[in-house]
Amino acid sequence: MSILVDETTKVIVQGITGREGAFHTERMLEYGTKVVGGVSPKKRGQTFLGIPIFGTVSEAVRETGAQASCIFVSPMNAKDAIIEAVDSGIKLIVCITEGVPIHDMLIVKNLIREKGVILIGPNTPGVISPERCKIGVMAGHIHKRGNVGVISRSGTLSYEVVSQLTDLNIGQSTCVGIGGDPVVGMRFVDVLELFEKDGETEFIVLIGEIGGSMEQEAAEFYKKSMSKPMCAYVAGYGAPREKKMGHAGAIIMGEKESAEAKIEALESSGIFVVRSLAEIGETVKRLLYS
Amino acid sequence: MSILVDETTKVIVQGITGREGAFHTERMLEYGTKVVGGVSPKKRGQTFLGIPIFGTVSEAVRETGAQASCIFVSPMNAKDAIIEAVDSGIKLIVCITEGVPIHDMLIVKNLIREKGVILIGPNTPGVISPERCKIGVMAGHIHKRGNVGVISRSGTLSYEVVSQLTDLNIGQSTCVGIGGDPVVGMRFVDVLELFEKDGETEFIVLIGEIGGSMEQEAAEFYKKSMSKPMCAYVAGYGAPREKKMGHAGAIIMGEKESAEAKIEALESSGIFVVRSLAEIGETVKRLLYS
Amino acid sequence: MRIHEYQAKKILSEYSILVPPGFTVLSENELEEVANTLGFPLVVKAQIHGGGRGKARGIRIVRTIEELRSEVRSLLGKRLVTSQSGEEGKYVGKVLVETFEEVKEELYLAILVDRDVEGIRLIASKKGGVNIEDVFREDPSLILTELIDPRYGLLPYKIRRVFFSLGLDFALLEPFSALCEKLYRAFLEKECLLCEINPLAHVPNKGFVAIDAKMVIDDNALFRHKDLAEMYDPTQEDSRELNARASGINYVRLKGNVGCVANGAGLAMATMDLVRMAGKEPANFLDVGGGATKEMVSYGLRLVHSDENVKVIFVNVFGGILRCDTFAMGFKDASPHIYKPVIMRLSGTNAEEGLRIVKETGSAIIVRDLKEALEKLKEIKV
Amino acid sequence: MRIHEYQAKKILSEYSILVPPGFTVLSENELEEVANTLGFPLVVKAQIHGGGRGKARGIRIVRTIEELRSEVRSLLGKRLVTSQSGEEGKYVGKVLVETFEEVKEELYLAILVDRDVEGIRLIASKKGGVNIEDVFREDPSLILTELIDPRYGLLPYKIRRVFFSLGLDFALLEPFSALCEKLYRAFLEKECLLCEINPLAHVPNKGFVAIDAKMVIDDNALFRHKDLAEMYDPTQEDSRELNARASGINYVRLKGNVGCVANGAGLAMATMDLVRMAGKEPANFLDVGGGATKEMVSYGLRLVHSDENVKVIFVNVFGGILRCDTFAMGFKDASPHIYKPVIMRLSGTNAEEGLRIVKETGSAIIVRDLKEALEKLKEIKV
Repeated sequence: MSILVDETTKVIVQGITGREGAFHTERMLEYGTKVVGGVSPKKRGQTFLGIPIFGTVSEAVRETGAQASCIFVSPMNAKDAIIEAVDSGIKLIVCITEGVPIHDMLIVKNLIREKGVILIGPNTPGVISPERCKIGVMAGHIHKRGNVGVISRSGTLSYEVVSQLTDLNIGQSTCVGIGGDPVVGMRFVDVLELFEKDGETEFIVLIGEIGGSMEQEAAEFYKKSMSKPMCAYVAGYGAPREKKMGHAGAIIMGEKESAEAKIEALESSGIFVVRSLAEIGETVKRLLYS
Repeated sequence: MSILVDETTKVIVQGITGREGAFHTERMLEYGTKVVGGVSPKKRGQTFLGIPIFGTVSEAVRETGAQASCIFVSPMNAKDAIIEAVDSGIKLIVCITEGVPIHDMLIVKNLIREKGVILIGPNTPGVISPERCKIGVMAGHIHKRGNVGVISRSGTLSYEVVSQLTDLNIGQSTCVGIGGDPVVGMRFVDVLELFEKDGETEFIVLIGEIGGSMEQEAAEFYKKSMSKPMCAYVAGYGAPREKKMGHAGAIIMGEKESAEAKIEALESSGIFVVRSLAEIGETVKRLLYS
Repeated sequence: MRIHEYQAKKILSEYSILVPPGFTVLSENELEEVANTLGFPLVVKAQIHGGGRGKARGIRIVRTIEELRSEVRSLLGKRLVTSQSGEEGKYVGKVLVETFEEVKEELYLAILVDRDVEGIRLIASKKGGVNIEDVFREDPSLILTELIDPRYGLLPYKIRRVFFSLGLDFALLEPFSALCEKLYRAFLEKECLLCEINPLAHVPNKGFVAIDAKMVIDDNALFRHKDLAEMYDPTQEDSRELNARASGINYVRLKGNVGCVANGAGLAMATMDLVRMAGKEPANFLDVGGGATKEMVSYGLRLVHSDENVKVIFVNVFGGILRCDTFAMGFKDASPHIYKPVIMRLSGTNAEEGLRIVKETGSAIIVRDLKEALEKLKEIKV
Repeated sequence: MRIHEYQAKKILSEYSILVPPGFTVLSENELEEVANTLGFPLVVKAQIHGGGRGKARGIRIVRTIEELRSEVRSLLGKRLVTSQSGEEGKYVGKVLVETFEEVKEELYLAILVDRDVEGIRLIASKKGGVNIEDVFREDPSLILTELIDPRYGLLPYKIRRVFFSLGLDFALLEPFSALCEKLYRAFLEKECLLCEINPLAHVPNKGFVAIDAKMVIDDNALFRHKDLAEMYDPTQEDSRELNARASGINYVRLKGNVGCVANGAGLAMATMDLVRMAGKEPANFLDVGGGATKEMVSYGLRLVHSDENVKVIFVNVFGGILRCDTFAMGFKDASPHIYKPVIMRLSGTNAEEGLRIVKETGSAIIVRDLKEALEKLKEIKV
């Protein structure tokens, strides 16, 4: 097992003919992901790398039986693309697009909640169950199949962590980038819930950062509802207030949004917090085999 | 038992100080309904017939523990009043108001579905479980406690039918006026589902009319999911097309919306359809004791 | 509330949907100027509520000023009988004179409130220009629909779904989407029950043009649309129905000769049903309403009585909020004017007192219950 | 994106929310006319991004033309240092001169995107005129909030809930509701993250007046708001940060002396953390981005290098979409200009090739991994 995606997951790509969409569709296929169709209104009826291109998601779902979609459309079209996916019966949506307006996401988030669909992102590298399925833009080869679940708000940080794990011969069950925006689909707790239930996942690494309070939420959830060992890292210690640190969501708007406050919350829930990025791999190794 | 309301139901009245609201609050209290509070922003803090008046529904719910609300506000305020009730934790809303704009109701209906709250109406006489609780404007004294469930789109027609039943000493478990508008909260099927499950209800009378296709829906549901005996009456046989017959919802916009089409659907589902209003009481008596 | 084609087109124009250039004409004097401004060929369209104008010669193409004059003259101020107008026809108070657009393909586009699904529906068909219900009967696959959740609005993908099934050239996606969005905005902001463009044409070098337009507005929403309420045209309705409504009474005139009077819309319909059960035809639907005063009752009775077709009146009242004694007082007030036979059933609140008052007038055949009413209705010769 | 008070007030005015009459002044020449038009007393307000103006004498009441002149002169074209501006202060390019409103009670009203609940929040308090976070810390009961679901909008009952808790006179419910509805419309249509009126005053015979206003607009939404995008004021930002952004690089200047260069926002933050772990202070946050070219890399390195505070540069790159060899080429391009020590960690895609290129330049202390980087950072004297 793994969470969210596995070797049976059939995926379509919305925006398959754009630069990013085309490039990463090829990478996903190389990795073995079952990309069964693409959506691009303009190139409806054509094929791309042998994959049929449809004009609408509903058509794609009808013809291919896809359950998941990977979205590469422009920020102004992301809301429409996500809602189209929901409305067409897609159950897992991964939205790679960066720069989606937050008011659009507020609407989308309500729909997602109402319909019980899973959305990962936007502004995410995606999700990967190593050696089985990759939906997103992360480098596949740094991952290795195993028993550690990884959740992160940051793409590069998760690559860094995964790479440390793989170098130590520690594989991953599933790695989920929840996205760097203030409002995203799955939050930490949603992923934690799945990892807790997953038979394959034995240990969890959570990579947080400044901004919002998802880490506190995760800490609370961990204390109340989780039994698996877990460690965390929070980026942005000592970062200044009201300054956006790259990610739209990485901005400290109040005391509780600082890395310090988050680390305190995580530690007080019994989660081991790694202070140095250099030591995450080794920490996992130590905790996993102790 | 009964459905929807019983002697324990605590009710607030939204718009308690209006002419209609005040008059019917008094009637409900006389009937024994537990009216525990009223809402009227203007008269916040005052009392009416010994009942406290609140400025908001949330305040009223907090102070009285009410689960149900009876709405008498003006058509332009009905949407706000219904959503306020939902948002304040009210589980059963009876909206008496006639003339609510349909676009408002489309929004409300989506909310109701999303939140799983029960709405009766608008443009309804309300709901009554005889000798236990009455939320609405029907004359209480024509009702009698018993085992027949009554559902109707029309107020006066349900009074007529109930009165025929009571005259024949046949009591009612609960009588529900679902309202005469094109878009209403509970539809026939929603009420039928409750009657089917209700231990007290042994027989059901459904009173339909021209317009829409709720009767067809009910017929289908009856065939698939119901076991209790039932008879029906459909008003407006031979009515002209595209002419509104009093109720905003009583207008034939296509073949299937005619009384003829509805009667055919009901009969083909095995429901006895009474053609003459004069014979409903006797028909129920005959079927109930056969 | 129905509005006229020219009114609907004016609203569509406000949302920058293209309509053929044209003028609403109230008298022949304006025709020369209109013709000079627009040029020929022109189309003359009688402005009445309800369809079927084409076959009834309510829409005519003209190529000369003489033709224009004579066609306008033959319509303006007359009553036009169509398949939907009733035999008395509809009064033509205005004609719309428009540039005649030569179109190859006629499409259909509408947005409406669908009460069965309790939502908003976008409907399109490549088979426009005809009655959409006929198209649906003949080949439902020609009709494409999408449900719109008003909380999320009309999203682009819904339009694409419809568009692809229409089989239009891809280059038209953008203008078609823009058109749908404008129509949806009009539909929403004007609180319509129906916004229909039929036929819709794509005219090269112009774009999509609404050749004909129909709008139905929610009566219940008119309180917040003064501008729309002013579009109401009383000439398009039966004057009796109009007067009744002004008095707070729901009245619909029918073709039979048994006048009906009841309280409550449901009971009023059931009253008509009883008349039919007795083998007779109701002359009307009449609901005096739950909150009727004796004045309203009296007015309602006289209104029904005044219908020359009416031979007998069947009164069916179940007293509730309108008490039987109040009704009886209204009947008493009206009774000096009533000479046609009245079969009266009075039940419910204060029935005894009501019956006493009615008996005093001596103007009614009182029946105990609906069964007896039915018998009397069967007996009576009309 | 922050906008100035005068810009926010202009937007509020468009939604017919009252603001004090006033003029934005760019030079002293305009003052006499402004004073003649408005009359005294007036208030002079420095237009800078960020709060704390009051205590920093950025807001001054004046009663004569001489006072007005001297106060404007002392602000215009200067840099104002406030508790939030940083020590270098913020440039005052414009001052707002407004009628001074004598108000008894200062309220607080705001609508914002609340990311924790992923919704929109209406916030009101009878304790306005001060920092709302302080109010919250001292007595949270003074702050009233309601969540707004954008699918259903700001409904009247939500406003009533807030209103009753404010303890205002009932007669103010209607104007307060109207104000909230206008503010919500502005918030929604301008796609704000925050619309704040603080203080909000109720002025008899006028109504509710926005004495001060703050608006933050979603950067990601600016593509559909050209008018708002034009309100951007580059003078309010660090010029280095600005230039970096123009080159597609995320750069935030900090106070330390270890320059940081990384790819990816998360890794850039973590890189700063490592510097702190080593007992040093980062001089900046810098993310060259995932899709960086060698030109961008070169630019980023030179940018960090040009900061006079920077004594050493720590490069931390994990190659992915940005490959290590591309990064190294950028480093090579920049290396002739770089004389400060560079600690470099290069991992991930094409690391070997990248390291080879970097080694050739001879301008970097290459570390194998983050651990070694940490050690080197600890060792180095800055």
